[in-house]
Amino acid sequence: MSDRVATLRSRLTSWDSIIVVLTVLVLVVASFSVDNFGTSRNFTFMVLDLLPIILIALPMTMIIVTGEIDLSVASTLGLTSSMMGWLWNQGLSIESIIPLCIVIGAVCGVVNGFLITGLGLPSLAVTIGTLALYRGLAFVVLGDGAVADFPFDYTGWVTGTIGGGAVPNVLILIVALALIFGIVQHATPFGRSLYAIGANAQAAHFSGIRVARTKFWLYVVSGAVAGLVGVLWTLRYASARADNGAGLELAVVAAVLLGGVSIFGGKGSLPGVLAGVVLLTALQNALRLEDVSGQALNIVTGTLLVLSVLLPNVTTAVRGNWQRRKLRQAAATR
Amino acid sequence: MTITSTPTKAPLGNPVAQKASGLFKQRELGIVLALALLVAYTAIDNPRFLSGQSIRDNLLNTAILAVMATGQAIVVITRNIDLSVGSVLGISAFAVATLMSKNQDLPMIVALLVGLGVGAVAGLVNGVLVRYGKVPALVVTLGTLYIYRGITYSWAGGSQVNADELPRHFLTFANDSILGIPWLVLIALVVIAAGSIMMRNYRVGRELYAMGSSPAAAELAGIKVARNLLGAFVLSGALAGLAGVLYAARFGTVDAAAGTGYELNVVAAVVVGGVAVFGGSGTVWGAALGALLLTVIGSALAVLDINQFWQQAIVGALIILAICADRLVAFRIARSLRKRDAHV
Amino acid sequence: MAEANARPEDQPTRRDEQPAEAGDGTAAQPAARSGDRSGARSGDRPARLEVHDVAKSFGAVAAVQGVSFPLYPGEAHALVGENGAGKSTIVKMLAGVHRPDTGTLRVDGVDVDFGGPGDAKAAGIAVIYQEPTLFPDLSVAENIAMGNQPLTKLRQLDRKAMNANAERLFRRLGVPLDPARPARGLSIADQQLVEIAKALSSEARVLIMDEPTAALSAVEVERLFSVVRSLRDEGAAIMFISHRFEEITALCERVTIMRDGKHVATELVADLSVDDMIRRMVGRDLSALFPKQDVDPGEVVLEVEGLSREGVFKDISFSVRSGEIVALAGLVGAGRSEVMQAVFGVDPYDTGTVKLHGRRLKKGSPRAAMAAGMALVPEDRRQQGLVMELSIERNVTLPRARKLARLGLLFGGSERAHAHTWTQKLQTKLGRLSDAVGTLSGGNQQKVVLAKWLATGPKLLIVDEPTRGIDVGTKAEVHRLMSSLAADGLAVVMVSSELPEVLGMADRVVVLREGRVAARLERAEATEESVMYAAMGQEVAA
Amino acid sequence: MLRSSRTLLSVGTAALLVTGLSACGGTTKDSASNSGGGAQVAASADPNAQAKEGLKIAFLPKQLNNPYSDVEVGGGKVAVGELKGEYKLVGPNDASASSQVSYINTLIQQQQDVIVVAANDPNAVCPSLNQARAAKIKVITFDSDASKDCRDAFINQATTQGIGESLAKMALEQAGGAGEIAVLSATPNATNQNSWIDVMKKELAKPEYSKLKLVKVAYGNDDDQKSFQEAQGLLQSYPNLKAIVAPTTVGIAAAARYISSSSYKGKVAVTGLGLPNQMREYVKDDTVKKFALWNPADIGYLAAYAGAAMASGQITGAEGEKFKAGKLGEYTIGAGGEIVLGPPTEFTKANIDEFNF
Repeated sequence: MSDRVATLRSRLTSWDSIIVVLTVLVLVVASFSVDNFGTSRNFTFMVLDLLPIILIALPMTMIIVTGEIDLSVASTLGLTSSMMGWLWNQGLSIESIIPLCIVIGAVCGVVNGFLITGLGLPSLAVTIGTLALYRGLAFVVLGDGAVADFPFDYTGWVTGTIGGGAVPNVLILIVALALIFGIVQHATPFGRSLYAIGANAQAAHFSGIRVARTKFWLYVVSGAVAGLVGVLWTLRYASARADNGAGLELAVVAAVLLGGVSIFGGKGSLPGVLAGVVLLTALQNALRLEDVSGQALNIVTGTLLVLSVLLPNVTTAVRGNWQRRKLRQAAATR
Repeated sequence: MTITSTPTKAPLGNPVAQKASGLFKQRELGIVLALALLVAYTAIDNPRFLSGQSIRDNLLNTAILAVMATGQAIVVITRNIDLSVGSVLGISAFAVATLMSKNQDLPMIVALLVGLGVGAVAGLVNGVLVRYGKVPALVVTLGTLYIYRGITYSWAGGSQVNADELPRHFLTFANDSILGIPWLVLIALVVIAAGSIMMRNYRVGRELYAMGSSPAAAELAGIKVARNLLGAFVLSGALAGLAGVLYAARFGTVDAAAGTGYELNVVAAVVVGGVAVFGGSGTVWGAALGALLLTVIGSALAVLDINQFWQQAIVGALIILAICADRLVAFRIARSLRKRDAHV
Repeated sequence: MAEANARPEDQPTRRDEQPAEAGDGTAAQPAARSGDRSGARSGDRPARLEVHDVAKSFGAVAAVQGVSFPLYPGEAHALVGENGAGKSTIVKMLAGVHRPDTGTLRVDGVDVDFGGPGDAKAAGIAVIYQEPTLFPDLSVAENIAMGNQPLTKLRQLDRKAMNANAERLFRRLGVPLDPARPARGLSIADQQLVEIAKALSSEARVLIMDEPTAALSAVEVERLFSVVRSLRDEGAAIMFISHRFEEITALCERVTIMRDGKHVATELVADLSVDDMIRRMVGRDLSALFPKQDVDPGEVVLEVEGLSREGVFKDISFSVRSGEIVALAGLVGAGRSEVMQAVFGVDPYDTGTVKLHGRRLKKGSPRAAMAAGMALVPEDRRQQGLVMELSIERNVTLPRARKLARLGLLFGGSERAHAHTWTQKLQTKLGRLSDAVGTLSGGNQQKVVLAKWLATGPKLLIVDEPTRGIDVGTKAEVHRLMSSLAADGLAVVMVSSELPEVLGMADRVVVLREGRVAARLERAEATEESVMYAAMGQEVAA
Repeated sequence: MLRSSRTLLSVGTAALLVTGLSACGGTTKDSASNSGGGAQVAASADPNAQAKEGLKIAFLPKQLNNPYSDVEVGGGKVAVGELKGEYKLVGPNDASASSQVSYINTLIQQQQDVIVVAANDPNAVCPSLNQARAAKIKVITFDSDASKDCRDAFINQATTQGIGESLAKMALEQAGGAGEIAVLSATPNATNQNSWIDVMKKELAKPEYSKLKLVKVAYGNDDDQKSFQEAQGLLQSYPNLKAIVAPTTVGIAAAARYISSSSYKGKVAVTGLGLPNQMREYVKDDTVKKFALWNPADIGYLAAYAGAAMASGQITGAEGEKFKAGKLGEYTIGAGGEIVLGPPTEFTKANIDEFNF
């Protein structure tokens, strides 16, 4: 019984629950104090704004939990967007382009995965390399041009809502994918193995977990999701461009870390990450409605990011100090 | 029980081990070679690529990147990373440009010192958060990348400092030469040389390598890890600040977006230059060579009339090639050492 | 080495006549006595280093409470205790890594407060840690010189002097290492030797060695001891921590015994038998240490034929039957662990076959080995056996997660029940199953590793150094467990560096030397001499 | 492992979900009818309607901190003041269409009356602009147009023809009547620049330009540093170059800065479109003899008046409608909702000090 209480308490004071509470708080406060924040139209806008970050964050969370990183996602997005435009110009049907683009994203992931697990190169360096490479290829494919004449059936679906109501179409996609990734990460043997790999890859290997192969597939999935987001991005803005999504990788990593995932691997939860993404998007949205300049958003994002790791560390340190002082006092009076 | 035995290991001064340490040096040689090939090819296509003006332009373009790469290399060698350098460049460039436009008579040295100072403070914040906040460097500097940029934007509030607002001597500094070497290049050379010597021949440099090679062992060895780490971040910040001054002098027009995205170029230069992202190995002058190689590729593409869109892709491929090469070298060393130790 | 069970109980057992607080008494008495024994060596000189009533807690756990003892110049002082007794915490306080919560440390009679390892070093304290602490990217010579590098006039490094210094130290230790080579890739034994050279180079006045011999061969241990003795004779104070009692008797004059973070006694080594020491460490009497029961071996479970890996081992063949314990003996670096890791599939091999129950196993796949009924309790518990940050239950269920899943999904309940069953079976002492496994003591961690693998229901159990670094009490439990598992028909392969363990537990011994099988000995043939003879390939001098 | 392939599968399924949304297989570029664009309610104009006060007019330039657009919106602010409206300026830090969309969405939520926008991508902002128009917000584009079907009017700084001709004329003058010239443009896709360069090429084909040879069109991406390096590259590749024509303010400043600090000063002329404040230094040190530009402040000013007129119901954006734009006088809406500001001004050493923008 006391076991449960202690577990519960440690769970409630962990950063990923704090972030969930913080997110709910921001949503509630903003709904009451910011004009036009709580409207259904604004809800749609917010969902559309967080769509790319939240989808890419799903596999990114898994990758960071295994102690690796994928900085090439935004460039993969750009490359698929470029390819989508190019293929469309070649006269392919949109129905074949979309799966093809997801495959292209997956291929980008295969390259990352091979370099990292096959050759054993550090993922940070590899994905900085492919970040430049994929973005470069995107420009090679489409130059600085844009392809815009995608069919309205598709572009309209991405920006539209279910039956013209308040629920955006893409929300179904977000919920479905988040559920799948959440279950895989938190309630399957595969998910368990991710944490073991992140905390101690050698011990995981000795326990029969196929470390390299697991990581390889994570990169493939990450690439495929980035490809899917590339398609959605292109359709949302009705514009295939090589520079689509530039810089998004930092926003995704920031959101994942803000959600309480340790950059060293082995720690973190998907609900925390989802809350992190929502918190960032909601804050930006609310501040923008309040006419706070975009510049201030930078400061808020950065500060939250640093605090997400700093605060838990500081509380542990303070608690330790307090305990030690108590011990000293006890020793002195003895 | 006492057992007598004669050692069966190889004698001292084993040639394989010497060859292994020789392999370390080949890394920088590889970049020099790649650079030479690239320059030769481009020059054959267009001899003007080797003209004085062209060489000068390439060196000037490298200078800013190389100064930042020096600081970054030192931070990366300690098994950390500083992603905030682009934003530090921005804040320093804007601060110095604003200062100089308001005080036309301030000498250049003041501008340089202010830039160094602004950067050092920014670096100190990073260092303190990493060391005393126990926050990983990647997270801290990703955060301060946003924060410093945000501060610059808020401060600038959309304004811009134009070339005509800046004092003459400030702008000409970028192009003036001493003994035929532009000031900018000279400053970069001094920074690289000082960094290289410090890292190679001074105790503190070796301690920085030790910290990156094994952080836990460094603590146990009694190395002043906190002081050194703060020092490395302050240095990286200060050099990014210095780069900000050089940027302002060279480009004349400074807005709040100056240096956006530079961090990736700097990290790329360092990685291409052979500094391992997990610390402990690589050299400052290797990183500087990396910066030179990246810059020359850019200008060679323009001269060779290759679609400029290929540039980024080539840089990306080069980074991957560089780390693959490092891996290969490390693998070879490991194998030669294992063979040497093997009893079979 | 075999004293543990061979020595008759000729010494009367002393109860803990001196409680922990009596620090002054313990300090004065042995000092006087050792003065009697060795003339001017310690005499009435003040203690070089004194630990006075120190305490240290981590969270709610009190690691060390009220411990006091002095170290005199010119003496070698052993510190013994079970794992978790607080020895390493004492070492870390002396090294300046931890600061005592209460109590004081004194150097030459003056209170000191170490702010970090640098301060301890400056006070002349050098420490050789249990786990090597080298910088893999730096050269061996730089590793040795780190912290007090020789400098030129311009305050630059003097690399020549540095290399010369390293070479001088290696000559003194009698090891042929190239000072210019990088530390990366050194064998554990060589790393330990570099550590020792490092400590020697600082010309420390206090040398603390935390299990420095764990990875060394007998020759290297003897060399180390002769160097340490000469340091001691030059007036340094030596503190020596080891689980090998024969080394303590060979090197040390006095011994301090700790139990559960408390000081038990400080005595002359000559006054205590090994059994006395063990009894005081454990606080109770122990039954026989190595209780392998005789079992009639069944059918062949594991067959290894012609296994080779370039540069590591060559042409290894042996087989194991059910109910049998086969020991792989040999010196450190002979390739024993490497062979078993290749058998389990963690490492690759070049040629040869591994068969389990007559079926050939896929190369390099631990998963295939597990599916066929193999389990490996690895040598390095912290790096290979456990994921320290994960909870006890997650560690226990790690290799079994797939089996525990329903429709591919895992829910907490089945994992918890499973983990509960197995930790109970092995009598693991733990707080909550959701605690990180790193919070357990070494012995209990080893039980978690055993639980994790026994839960998979193996037919063949490979144990690599099953009792390394765990306390005497748990050691006996582990041995009893292995014996009863074999009696139930399990085939066991045991890699061990402890000869008594090998001789006591094994039905057959396979001795490896330099990556090849040097001898195959039946239980009756296996003696200390025959095993060492095969392992060394040399004449054995008694 | 198995699990991750399943994940892959589910991702694939999700993709198919998207695919399956259009039951009719095979929508291609050719078959797609460009049905985008919100149906705008046809309204009739009342030229005599009362000009409303207190109109909320928001400016959304390509990005903040761009000196050129700063001047443009500055003119807008003056006009909004004259109109007694509420002026607002928002914008992204990067010139990307996606960040602009977020700002448009915010402006819709804030119920502005007029959005004056310089589109970063003619199509990407369209859905949002149409949502704005559906919410009865008037959309005026300036500087860089959005698709015709998602804005009400476009303020054109000058006619394409006029600028192209002017560029060709200045190039001839500066090159001394003969020799190689090169163009340093913005991005290869910049609509404005490309149409000017097209006109310029047509002009160059005429007999009076026969001695001029356009050797290269380089792109500096409207990035200061990139433009600077492209200028370097041009001179290395074409040592006989007589003039660089940069039809973009960033490009001309960067090219002038490079030339003025290099050994090419005095040998290679720089001309094109630039801001007097940025170019003053190079005009005075004789790197640049002559360049041109319209007054950007007037663009913002005109846009604000056009928006106000539309929000007051005086105009709808149909061709031929007339409205008054304060100090600039009366304007007539041209074909496709375009409103042309007027001819560009040429700047030389003699007159440059009269301008401050």
